[in-house]
Amino acid sequence: MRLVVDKAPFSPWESVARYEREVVTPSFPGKVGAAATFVGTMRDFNEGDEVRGMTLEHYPGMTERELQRILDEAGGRWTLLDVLLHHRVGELSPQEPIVLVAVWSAHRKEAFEACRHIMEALKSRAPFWKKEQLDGGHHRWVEKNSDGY
Amino acid sequence: MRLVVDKAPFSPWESVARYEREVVTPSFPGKVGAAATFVGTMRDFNEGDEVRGMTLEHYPGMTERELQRILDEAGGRWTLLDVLLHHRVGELSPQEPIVLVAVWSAHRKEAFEACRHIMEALKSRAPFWKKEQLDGGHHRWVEKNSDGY
Amino acid sequence: MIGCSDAVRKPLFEGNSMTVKVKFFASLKEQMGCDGATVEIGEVATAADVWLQASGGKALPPNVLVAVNMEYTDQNQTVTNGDEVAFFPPVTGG
Amino acid sequence: MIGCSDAVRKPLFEGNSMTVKVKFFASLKEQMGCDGATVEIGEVATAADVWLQASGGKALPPNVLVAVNMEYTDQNQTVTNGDEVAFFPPVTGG
Repeated sequence: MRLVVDKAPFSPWESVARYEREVVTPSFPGKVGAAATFVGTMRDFNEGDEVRGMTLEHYPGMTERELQRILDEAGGRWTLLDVLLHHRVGELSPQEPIVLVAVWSAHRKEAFEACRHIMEALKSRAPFWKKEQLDGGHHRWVEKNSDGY
Repeated sequence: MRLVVDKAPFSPWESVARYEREVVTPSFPGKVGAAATFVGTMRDFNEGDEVRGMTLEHYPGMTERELQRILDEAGGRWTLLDVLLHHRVGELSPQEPIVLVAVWSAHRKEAFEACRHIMEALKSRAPFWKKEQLDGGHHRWVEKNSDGY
Repeated sequence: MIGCSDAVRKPLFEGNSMTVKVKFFASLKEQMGCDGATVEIGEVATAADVWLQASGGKALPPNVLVAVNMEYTDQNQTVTNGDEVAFFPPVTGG
Repeated sequence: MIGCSDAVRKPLFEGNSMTVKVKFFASLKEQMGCDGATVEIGEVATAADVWLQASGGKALPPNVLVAVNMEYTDQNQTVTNGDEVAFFPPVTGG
């Protein structure tokens, strides 16, 4: 299980490939049947407005605790082999990845369900806040996340 | 939209990264908010037996038609930006990827739902058949896929 | 192979005949002993008739799937001269 | 910032007092004018009391989330000397 909250830009598909190759496959050789992943990326539009950039604020300490709890809950509810979760904070530009969730399991049902559940739990519970930079130096806080179901 | 049915081993995360970089992002700059993927990998066990290798048979022509139909149906049901589907045929060894489904959309709900739907439709409708090589030169045809929901 | 090829050369129907291409896949291919054949059959025939002709009179196993011209259908579909009729077990890809 | 710091230096409660650390995040931080403060408050206090003290008597906005020692809770939870009490708007990560 790996959980990263970091300011640096990252390449989600490279992260998944590397973690799978270096950690998941060696830990469970021949046992991995399914991997489900989700990558959330910054768009250049929201609520009808062009968005120039984004600041992602978080609550250091609580964010990691809450994410860990979400992963532990998923591990208790589904039979999983491994999970990788990576979330950006700080200053982001459009097209940059914000979040990656990758779940490995023996069978597809578990990977699909756990991956989506982790994302929805993260969206509703993990203390992150998005501030959007709009045209003309304006900014606004995103007030709530869209529905995921 | 890209659909590949091929004998050659492939690296799913590299395929996703390359397709996203070369096709999806340039086609929809700043519009991609979500990517959901699934990778199915060959295990070395099934139904309590060790599996040494696998032969994936298909119905050339019909397989591609049925996969195309599944993708078209998903595109009609959800608002998607792009889909990549890659399925191995021929001789496989444990730990090799069998199938990749990657779906890009503006919002996560669509990507999650379409990705899982495409996988389940593929499992129930696309004409592929797995033959497992067991110990001592025995082989057996997989009789049916496990439930995905 | 030979059993399969033998069967297809004996039209069971009188009158005008047509030709359809038959395909078997996976375990069914192994059971039939061939991957398919060209069948000559009476002008009015269903997929089930084609099966009987191609299999030399064996009963169609209950879980066998049927496709005509690469589209799923059922054994009662009528076939036309030149059609490709495929029989195969439940699919197990992914 | 100054308004925030002023408020925290005036205990509203009589008797024994305790000290809690207050944190504000995101839009609430901007509205409050500071990212938090150390608050001296009467010994028996809830998160809502801490809010009142730290905000200088402002009403707690209805959608504000409350965490004590980095665990979600509600405004009625009693706080203990040394606790960290955080107030923030609905989360919008992912």
